[in-house]
Amino acid sequence: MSILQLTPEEIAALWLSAKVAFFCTLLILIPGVLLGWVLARKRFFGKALLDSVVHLPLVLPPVVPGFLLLLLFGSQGFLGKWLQETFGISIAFTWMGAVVASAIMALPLMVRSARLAVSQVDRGLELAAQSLGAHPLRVFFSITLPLALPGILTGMVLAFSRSLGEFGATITFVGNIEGETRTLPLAIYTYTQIPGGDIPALRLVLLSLLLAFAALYFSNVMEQRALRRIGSGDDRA
Amino acid sequence: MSILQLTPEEIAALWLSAKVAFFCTLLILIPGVLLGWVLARKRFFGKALLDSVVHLPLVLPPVVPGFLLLLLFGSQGFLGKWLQETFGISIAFTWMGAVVASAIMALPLMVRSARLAVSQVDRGLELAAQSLGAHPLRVFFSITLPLALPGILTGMVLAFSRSLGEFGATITFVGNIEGETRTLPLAIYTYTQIPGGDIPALRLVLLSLLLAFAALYFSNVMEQRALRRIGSGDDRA
Amino acid sequence: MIELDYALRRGEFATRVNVTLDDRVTGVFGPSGAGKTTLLGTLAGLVKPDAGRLVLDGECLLDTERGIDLPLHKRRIGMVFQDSRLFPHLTVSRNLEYGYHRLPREQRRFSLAQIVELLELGALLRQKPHQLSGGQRQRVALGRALLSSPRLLLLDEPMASLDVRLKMQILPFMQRVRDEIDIPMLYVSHAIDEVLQLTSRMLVLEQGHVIGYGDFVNVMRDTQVLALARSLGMENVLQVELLSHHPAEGYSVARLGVQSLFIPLSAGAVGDRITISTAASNVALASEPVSGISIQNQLPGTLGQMRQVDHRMLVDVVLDTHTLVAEVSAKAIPDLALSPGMKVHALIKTQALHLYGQAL
Amino acid sequence: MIELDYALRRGEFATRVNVTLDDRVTGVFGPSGAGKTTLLGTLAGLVKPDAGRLVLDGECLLDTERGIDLPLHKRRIGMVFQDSRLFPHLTVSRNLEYGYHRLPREQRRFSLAQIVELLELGALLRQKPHQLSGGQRQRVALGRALLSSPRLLLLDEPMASLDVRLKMQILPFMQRVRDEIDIPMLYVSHAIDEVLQLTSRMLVLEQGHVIGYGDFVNVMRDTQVLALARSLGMENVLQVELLSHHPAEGYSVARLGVQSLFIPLSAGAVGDRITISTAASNVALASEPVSGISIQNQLPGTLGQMRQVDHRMLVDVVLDTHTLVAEVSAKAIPDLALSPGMKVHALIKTQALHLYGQAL
Amino acid sequence: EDKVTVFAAASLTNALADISAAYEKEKEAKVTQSYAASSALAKQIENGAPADIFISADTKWMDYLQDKKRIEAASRSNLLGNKVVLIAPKGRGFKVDFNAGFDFAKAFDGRLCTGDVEAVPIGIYAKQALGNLNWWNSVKTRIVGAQDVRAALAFVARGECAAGIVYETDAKVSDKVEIVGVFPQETHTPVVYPVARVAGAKNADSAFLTYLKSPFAADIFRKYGFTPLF
Ligand SMILES: Nc1ncnc2c1ncn2[C@@H]1O[C@H](COP(=O)(O)OP(=O)(O)OP(=O)(O)O)[C@@H](O)[C@H]1O
Ligand SMILES: Nc1ncnc2c1ncn2[C@@H]1O[C@H](COP(=O)(O)OP(=O)(O)OP(=O)(O)O)[C@@H](O)[C@H]1O
Ligand code: MOO
Ligand SMILES: [Mg+2]
Ligand SMILES: [Mg+2]
Repeated sequence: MSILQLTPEEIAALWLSAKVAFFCTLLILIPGVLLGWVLARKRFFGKALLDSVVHLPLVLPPVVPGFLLLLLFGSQGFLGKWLQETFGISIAFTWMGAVVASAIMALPLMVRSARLAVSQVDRGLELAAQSLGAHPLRVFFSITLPLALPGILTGMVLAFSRSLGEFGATITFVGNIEGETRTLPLAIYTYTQIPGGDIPALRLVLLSLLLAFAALYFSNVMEQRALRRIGSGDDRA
Repeated sequence: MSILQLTPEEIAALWLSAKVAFFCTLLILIPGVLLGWVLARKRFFGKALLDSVVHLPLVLPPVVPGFLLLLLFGSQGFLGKWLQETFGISIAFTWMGAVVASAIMALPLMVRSARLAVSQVDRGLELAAQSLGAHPLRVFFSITLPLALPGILTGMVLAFSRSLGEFGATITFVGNIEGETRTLPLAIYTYTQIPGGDIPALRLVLLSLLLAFAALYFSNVMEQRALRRIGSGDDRA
Repeated sequence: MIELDYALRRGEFATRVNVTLDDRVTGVFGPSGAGKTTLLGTLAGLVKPDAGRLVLDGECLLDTERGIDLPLHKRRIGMVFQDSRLFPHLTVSRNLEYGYHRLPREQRRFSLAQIVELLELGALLRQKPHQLSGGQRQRVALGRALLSSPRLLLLDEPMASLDVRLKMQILPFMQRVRDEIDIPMLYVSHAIDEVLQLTSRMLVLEQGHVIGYGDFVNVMRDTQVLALARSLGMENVLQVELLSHHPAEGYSVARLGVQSLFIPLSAGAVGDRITISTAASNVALASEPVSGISIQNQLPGTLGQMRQVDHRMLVDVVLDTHTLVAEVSAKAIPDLALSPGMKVHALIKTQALHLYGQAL
Repeated sequence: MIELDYALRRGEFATRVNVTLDDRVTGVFGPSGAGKTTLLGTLAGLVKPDAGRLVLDGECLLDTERGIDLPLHKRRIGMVFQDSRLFPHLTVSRNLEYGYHRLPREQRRFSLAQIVELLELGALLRQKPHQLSGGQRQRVALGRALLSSPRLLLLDEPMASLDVRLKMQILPFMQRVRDEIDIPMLYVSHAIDEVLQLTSRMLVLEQGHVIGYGDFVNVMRDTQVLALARSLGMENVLQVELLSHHPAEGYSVARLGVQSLFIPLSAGAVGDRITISTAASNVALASEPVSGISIQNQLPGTLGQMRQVDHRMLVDVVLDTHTLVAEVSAKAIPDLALSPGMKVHALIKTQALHLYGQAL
Repeated sequence: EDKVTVFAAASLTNALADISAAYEKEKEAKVTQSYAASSALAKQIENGAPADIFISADTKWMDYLQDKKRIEAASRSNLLGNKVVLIAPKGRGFKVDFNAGFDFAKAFDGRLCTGDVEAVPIGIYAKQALGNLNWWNSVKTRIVGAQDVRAALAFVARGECAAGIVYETDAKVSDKVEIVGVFPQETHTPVVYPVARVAGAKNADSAFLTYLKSPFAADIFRKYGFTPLF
């Protein structure tokens, strides 16, 4: 099974991908759910615009958001300068930059899922909770959020998966630096550029799949649990 | 506003992108909804595997699915040969191939959304419909499907958007042929490959956005209508 | 005929039912959580018992041993749910038509117009379920189930949230369904008198078990069942035979044992046996026959057992074939010198007798 | 005091309510679709009227003109919904605690244990709502609302799907809530006698409009309202004053005008005015006082109007201060030679009188 | 009507587009062009892409197809050459001596951008050159690989990288970078763009291939900074 014998570089890529995807999911969880909730429940001026902006990364070829991130977070960029001056950190060319790149690409998936889930939560229950004296904030955390959980999980799965597969924005924003930003897709890309790189590429593809399956399995278990909590499991009644 | 003055090639790319995204959405609508439904409602051997396979295109760098499509649908490929012999058509290097490429990339988004939507349809209503003598197939079309509509629309928006932004799989599978497979993302890429291409690239980015916004607007109108139909609009009660 | 034989355990709740229902209409009673909805659900196929066998008119619907499990939509069992379950995306009229317009013409037992008129749904036809009030929703659900012309109709507290006027209007229709169209029904309701308008046959459940099945009068003999009935003011439930009708004067005469009884005008045929009831509080006692009084029924009998229940004094009046329960004030006992064995007359106003099991 | 003044149009349905409720407990009646749920929803803040003003105990909850609209969670108005609305992801005990455990200790009016015991929820605490029967769900909803200790409690047919035993158990508790804790309530129910156990004050709605508000007795004078009441067997609703109690014998004596009336033992204090009712079918007529009979109340009066309603003969008996309605059989009229102006005695059994507005 | 399909490395986009336009006018023929990474194009041709002519950005992918007998070996020739240059953001140039003794690592602060050194042609040339100059070990941890040469150029133009290694053609057209120096020819294998006819090409006519080697085409290639090798 020498095809499964991993080189240290490949192990590093695997580990990096897992780390990036994990933090990407974590990073967009809260803003994603909040945006989803706002879009599902609120009416305000500029809602259509916000909705559109959220979808941007999905609509554009990944290189474009990657390039925009470079403009923003680069050493000359507005946010990049601010981060550098305030915290002394620079995320360009670091794994944190890879997290940001895939987070931007995955955000629309998270927001859309959360929005769908929230919009299907029974308003009547939220109102009932409020009539029991619960502040809307508490209602959100104690009623809306738990009931929207299956959808939020879906969003997280999509985000995690997208992050695992993200290539264009990442390489454009943070480059392809071994051990720092060379995630599995970048490593796979590298192999595909070399004649005869098919076999090692295939090995990395399998590795990606393994990681994705693990995440999927975990999320399915969580989802079943969430559905069972609200009593809409596989029961016949 | 000479920046908005489009060349005939750019108009062709715009039109092609719209066409590809439209047919991509159309192509995966039925399989996407069916897969979503199966994953939400059925229990069977191999469900976990199917679930994973559906997510593959999301997890892999787009070049990989593109390359696999090339292997399958190329003139040497299994499906390519079959199509050629049976129908005398070849989809590789045609706009139909671009549709297939972005369909594969968008499928997981469609399936996940549909799955989430179906799993939130009240089983009780489906059972009530059956008790009125409706065959499960009729129940699916008359009850499950309309109630899952907001989620299916979400899936369609995500699919359409993803198709508009799809680059890696498309260029790998069907190349970058003007008027045939050069969609907006590919045209943008082409501009980034040449000196001084930034301004026209930006123009195409804006064009992409316009197309995406139109699609989003349309879908939002549809979604509001669907939600109003089932009485969970923005009403306070 | 419905053969029910199933066992089911769900968490803390375990139910084991084995009974054969041989009536066109059966009332199902029992306290909250007794397993009534579960019983209906099992029949309809919504709930799958752990083990069991269900046979409806000779056709086996379910047999876990033989691996038979007829799918819901082939059972043709209509159900009106406690929580109406209207289709939220369809208008009222589409909801009503759902089980109807695919039905072969010869299987249709009502016309849409008929149901709409009867349930006063005309003004609601274009509404969506979320625009309906609770009572309106339940009426639509009832109409929808009826229009699907099932071979068995299961009703789960269908009128709990209807106002009295509507109840009064719908009940006769349910009676018509029972009499004319001959759809067998299982009717769950906490309002015994509501059910008694449809049938005197009932099934009483408690904690998942059948504690009584049969004619109301007989079922009521059971002490467990009686306790429930007492709290409903149904102490006296009698089967009588119609002797004559006097429409002009608005009464009928019925035979109770060897005695004649004036009852409100009945629609039954002479010779029919019908069920009547009255609360113990409607039965007065007199030591002698009383004249110059509007109370028509003065039945001679003997005082039987006397007992105090809470604050109430209940005394049995033993007639030749039946026993009546009268409630008297404690004060009346010394006043009338009541004691067991004493000869008394039981006085019951014609209007205080309720007739069941017939059209209003 | 609750000032309600609002107008609202929803599709075909238009409602316009302008009434000030000055009672601790008010019953809300009306046929299906009259706007009862809408009224409660408006108060709680679930429904936003097109225009209006709502004032609760001096605090303005809503004033569309002045742009005031107190958010739901600040209104502190508890509601028990027709469709229970339990939180599906929380266990029964978490549902109960939802409005409770965040409440400042001094605002808590019940303990969790108290409510659990009273509503018999002990065995259900760890269940999820989807595992409950319809009646169980409604009990939890009731407990949840009570535990949030609101300053106004809105009840929308809270007991429609409860069995009689539970109703009987819960009603006294509702009475305690009313008496001891002094939570004002609006109570929607189709069962008038259920409501009358809590209050004799009521608001009657029809097609979105208030057709009656005030004491049940007065409201009943309205012909529209009367029609509804009649169908409920509530023809006689009387206010009486308690004169004495005789616990050993199980009765009390009350004053009706200048006459004394034996009624079932009341928990009220001597001097209290309480409401009692009885159906016309419970009132018998005699030309002379009758002795040797268990009927304690024999009220002298004069025959008034006589009329036929459907198959029923209703006759007025004019007492010195009140008028009773008696139902007699058509046959009794020639038998007793009944005619207006004739002196008669109205006979009512002690046990046939229902007491309202007090603990059982 | 004549039809010819050209698959060419993406960096040739402008030049080939101009030449094709002229050819179309002159010969009343149709030139279909597809621009992508050489790797993608080679794989597509391997899988039966309807290409007549393939222009690769390096020899490796042309060799790959030749091994697979997917090109007509006889028709293969080196079409263009290019130079590998060291660049810096405009105004931040530094002095370099292209010999092994020079301490390249100290010559600049920050990162060195180029194409991916394993996969992207420019990156491979860069690695060779750095290796031959004995600079590789001291800077390899500071190298940022980009998806392609244009992306590497962008990194330098934005000032994210203090230095970059790109083709001369790219460096010349950006006014945000300056050329610090040209890597000596002997430090890397020559940069050549080989061209060949695809095996079994439907369009047997080599008119377009001939046209590509015409003086007119040479002028256009030169205009975009390439060195015609014919
Ligand atoms: N969202 C809505 N849109 C349109 N009409 C509505 C809406 N909600 C309620 N209605 C209508 O408002 C009227 C009053 O409804 P409401 O729920 O207040 O009645 P109700 O008195 O509580 O009746 P019930 O006793 O049957 O519960 C009904 O005719 C109903 O059809
Ligand atoms: N999915 C479930 N899981 C566990 N227990 C359940 C489930 N569904 C119902 N039960 C329990 O089964 C018992 C019977 O429920 P059922 O709905 O049949 O009662 P019911 O007789 O219809 O009562 P009600 O009159 O209150 O509607 C209840 O104790 C309930 O708690
Ligand atoms: O579509 Mo991409 O640019 O290969 O991630
Ligand atoms: Mg039930
Ligand atoms: Mg209501």
